[in-house]
Amino acid sequence: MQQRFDHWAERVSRGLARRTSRRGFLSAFGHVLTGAALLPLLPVMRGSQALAAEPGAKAAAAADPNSCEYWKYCAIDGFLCGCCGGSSSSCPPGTQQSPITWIGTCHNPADGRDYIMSYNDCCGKTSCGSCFCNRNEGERPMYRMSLNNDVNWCMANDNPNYHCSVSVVLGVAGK
Amino acid sequence: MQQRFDHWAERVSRGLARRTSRRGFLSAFGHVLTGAALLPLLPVMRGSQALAAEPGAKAAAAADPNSCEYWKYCAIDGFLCGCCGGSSSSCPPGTQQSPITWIGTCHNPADGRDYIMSYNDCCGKTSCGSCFCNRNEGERPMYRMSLNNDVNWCMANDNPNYHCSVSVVLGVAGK
Amino acid sequence: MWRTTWGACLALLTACVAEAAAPPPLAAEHLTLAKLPPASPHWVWVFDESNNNETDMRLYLYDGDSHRQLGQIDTGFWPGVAFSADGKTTAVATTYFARGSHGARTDVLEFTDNSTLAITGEVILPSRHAQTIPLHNVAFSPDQRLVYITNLSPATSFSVVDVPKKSVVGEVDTDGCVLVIPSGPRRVTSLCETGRLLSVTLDDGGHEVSRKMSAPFFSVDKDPIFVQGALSDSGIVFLSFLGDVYGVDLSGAEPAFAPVWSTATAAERGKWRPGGGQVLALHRKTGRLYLQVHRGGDGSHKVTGTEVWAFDGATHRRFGRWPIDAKAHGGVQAIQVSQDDKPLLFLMTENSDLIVMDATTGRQLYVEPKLGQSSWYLLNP
Amino acid sequence: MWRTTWGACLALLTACVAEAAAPPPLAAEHLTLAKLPPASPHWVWVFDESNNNETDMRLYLYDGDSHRQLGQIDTGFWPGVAFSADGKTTAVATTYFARGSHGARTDVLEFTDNSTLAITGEVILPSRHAQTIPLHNVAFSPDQRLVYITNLSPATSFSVVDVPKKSVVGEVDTDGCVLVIPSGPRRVTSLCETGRLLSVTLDDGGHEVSRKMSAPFFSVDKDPIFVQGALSDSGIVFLSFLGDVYGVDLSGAEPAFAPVWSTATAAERGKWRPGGGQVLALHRKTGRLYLQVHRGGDGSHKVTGTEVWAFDGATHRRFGRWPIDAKAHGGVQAIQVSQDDKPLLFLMTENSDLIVMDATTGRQLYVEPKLGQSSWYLLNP
Repeated sequence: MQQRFDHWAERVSRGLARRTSRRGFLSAFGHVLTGAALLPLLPVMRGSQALAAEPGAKAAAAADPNSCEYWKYCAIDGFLCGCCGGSSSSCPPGTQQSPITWIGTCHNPADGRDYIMSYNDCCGKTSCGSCFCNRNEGERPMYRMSLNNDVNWCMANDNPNYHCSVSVVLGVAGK
Repeated sequence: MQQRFDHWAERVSRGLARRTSRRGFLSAFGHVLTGAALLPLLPVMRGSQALAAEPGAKAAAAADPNSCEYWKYCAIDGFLCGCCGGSSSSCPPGTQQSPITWIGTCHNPADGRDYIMSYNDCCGKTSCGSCFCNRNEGERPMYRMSLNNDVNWCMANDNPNYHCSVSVVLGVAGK
Repeated sequence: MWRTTWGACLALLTACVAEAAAPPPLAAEHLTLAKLPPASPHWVWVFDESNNNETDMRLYLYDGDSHRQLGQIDTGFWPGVAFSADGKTTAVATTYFARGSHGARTDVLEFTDNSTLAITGEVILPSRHAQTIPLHNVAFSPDQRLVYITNLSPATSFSVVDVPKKSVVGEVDTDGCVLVIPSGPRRVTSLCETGRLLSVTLDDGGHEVSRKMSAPFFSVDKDPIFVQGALSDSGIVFLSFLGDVYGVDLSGAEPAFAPVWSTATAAERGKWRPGGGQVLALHRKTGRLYLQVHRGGDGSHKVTGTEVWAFDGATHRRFGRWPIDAKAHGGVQAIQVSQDDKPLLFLMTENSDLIVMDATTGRQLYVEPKLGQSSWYLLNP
Repeated sequence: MWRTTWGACLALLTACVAEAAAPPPLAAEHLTLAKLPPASPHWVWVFDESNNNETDMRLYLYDGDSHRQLGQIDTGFWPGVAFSADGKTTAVATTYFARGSHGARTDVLEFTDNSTLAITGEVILPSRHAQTIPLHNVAFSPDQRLVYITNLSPATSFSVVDVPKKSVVGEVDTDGCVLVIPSGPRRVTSLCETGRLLSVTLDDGGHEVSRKMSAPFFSVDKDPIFVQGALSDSGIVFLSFLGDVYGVDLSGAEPAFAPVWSTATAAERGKWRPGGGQVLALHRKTGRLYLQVHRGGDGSHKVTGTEVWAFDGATHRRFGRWPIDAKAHGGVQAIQVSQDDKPLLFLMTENSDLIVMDATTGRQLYVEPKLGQSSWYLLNP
């Protein structure tokens, strides 16, 4: 997990370094990227825990990657890439992954754990238009940029057009 | 009427002359523009006459310029400009009129006459999106260009983007 | 008797029909370009984010009295929008692609004459304008000479456009803070991750002269405020996730923070919450405040409203609690109020139905169904 | 006994739950780019004309077996679309504006690699490509070296693009005739207002060598044919407003016209009519013909279908008459059939519901609801 997170942070950093001053970069991303030690500061959802307590249909939806109720999508805002030719963690053919993301913490009812998620956008084609999904557990307004899903996270791509969104497990929260 | 039709034909011709060869222009518009004597060759609708025979709601709709059943719209295909800031014969603010058009013949139940209509598009802004209306009385496929409503009649405008459509009375048919 | 009358009627009808067939044919029409009527305070600009076709967002101009769509301004991909103080000009900062959805990116500030809805000019911008909701990301200076445009790359700054010169004259780093709220002739205030306000003063050339950071005025962790504030005559009013009202006076040398008050009673707090995309509207002259609320918990801050609450500006008394037919129209996503003495309240629902209400009584006056694809913001000069 | 068993079950369940809580946490995921599976004859390209947002039209690639959307090609404003004979390349001729909905017009032919859905190149076109329905307005030559693009200004012509050279090498005046139907290695056939076919032969450089006009083969006044024909192995099959079938063999020196036959019985003729946007599909190997029909009169040629009729290619016998639930899905706007030995029939409805049927039996296999905004055409290599 640590390795994966560092890899992600590194990739984000590399992507950003080409485009912005170090100062702007750090202020935009705040403490999130300064180290895994700060991860527990990320919000932990309540909504998804409530969901986990309910049986039956909701539990099934929470396990279906093409359902908006899928546990990994607790703060997603956009078209689910799984309905657009990708999956919950892959971009559709012919699009480009966003190097920068917003992040959140989602509760996985299957193992009872909270996970840190990276919500990447897939970029370079126009809006997919299928499976629109907007959930906001732990989402925060634009002044907390790294927790905000209202901005176009394709913004720094060569082609910043927005196509769809994925939700990638980075690791367990608070470990 | 004759004067008005000549004026229209002249305007169309002027618009076209800037953009195309005389030969292409004549072949595209065929006999329609060669003289008012040929006007009776234009199709006369049956559908609208059937409509005129029915009382009540349909008659009211046939008299309402923001209804798709308005008598003047018998071969229109697009957004009614009356729902977009214009009217049945005026383009919305900030758009440009198409100098070229498709034409048709519509029956006016209020006076029992058939009229030659010019279906102009209003151009230069993106699709209005309100009051979509598609009627095809006397409409013909693309190889009969001047009677076809499937092509973008903003095609020859400086900005050929399509916004909405109007239906302009040119005069009585067959007189 | 009946027979006679009926006979007479029939004769008359026949005569009438014969008469009706007699009038001369309709005159030929002339295709014209419609002119806008004079501007009305009951106009509202409906922002359609064209959710499934995001390169084709637009503003519809709608008249709350005649219930007519008066025209349209095209606004590209995730624009910021501002009106000049005199209401005569709309400025749109947006992104275009050389090949529709792809190809070279061009960011541009476009000016539209609100009396003709024709574009009157443009200024090419640095390709990093903020692509997000269209509120408080572009603003005119009060004298309309400068326009500020929020940048996000994701580094934060704002560009300064000199309107008469039609060029970008400066760019100011906002150190992670966002929004451009005009707070003086040449001052711009932004909202920061720390819960503070950053105010930057410029010279006439658009270059930074000084900056000042305020004290924190809300808790970003415990009860964050929405970025969608309502501009007041002296500053801005923010609303928190739990429904607390934060009035900020920006007219002095430093921001002055009014005492915080709650729109929810103790029993309602945390159970009824504001939510949606554009969460509050302010009638500036009276200070009346309007917001849409729903029953929901943490994480529901974008859930649309099932009721509108209306508050007196001075007493903070709730004078209206107006349920909305969310089943028929979808919940309330955006709220706006006209600024005249007989104000209209505009509600835009999740389904893009525009509800027009009397802002004083809450009486529903009209519903314009399906005005656009996903018309989720309502703008007013 | 029951008690004992239940107690054992409970104990077991508890054990299972304890077990379930024990597994190691999920591994971190890697964000990847999905790859397309190998091409399948059961793929169909769904053209969305994005009726309310016409600058943002697109093609969705859909798999009729897995019922998944596999990807998307963006196609701008009123494109023409063609596939190379080997199915590996999609060519899109379209119009873009420098400012999204306005600004300078650029017409361009874009090539997409159908195995990656990435654009591999473009050729700037004369700014007069035909902005109309996306059928028969762009075509590859059989050897894939040339692409023909219908122009309409409204003068009619077609541009010739040399694919290896990535440039426009010629433009041929078609004298009022429209469509580009490849009818030989270097021959293009167009449909004329007089009810004739114009065939133009080119040299390898894309320049006209000769042209020939056929005899009239249908009555443009009495019973016009739809422009939406179905390509056959030797030519094209057209359908008339009244449902007559006009088979045209384009493989010889001159077009050969098969005897006209009717899809309607004498009793049905004029009462049941084909209609919609894309009115017929042909299974080339068997010659089976499919069309959607509705009850309607003159002027109803764009009314969507409530039934699908299926005909044997040799006997012209109607072997299927399949009602569609037009109330649930809207009427049928477009029809397409896969070209393999177990063909699927695809129907696109007015509401953009995609209905997948067994083309042999008419059995409905699947309905994909609301696939796009106004997905009114179905394309196949």
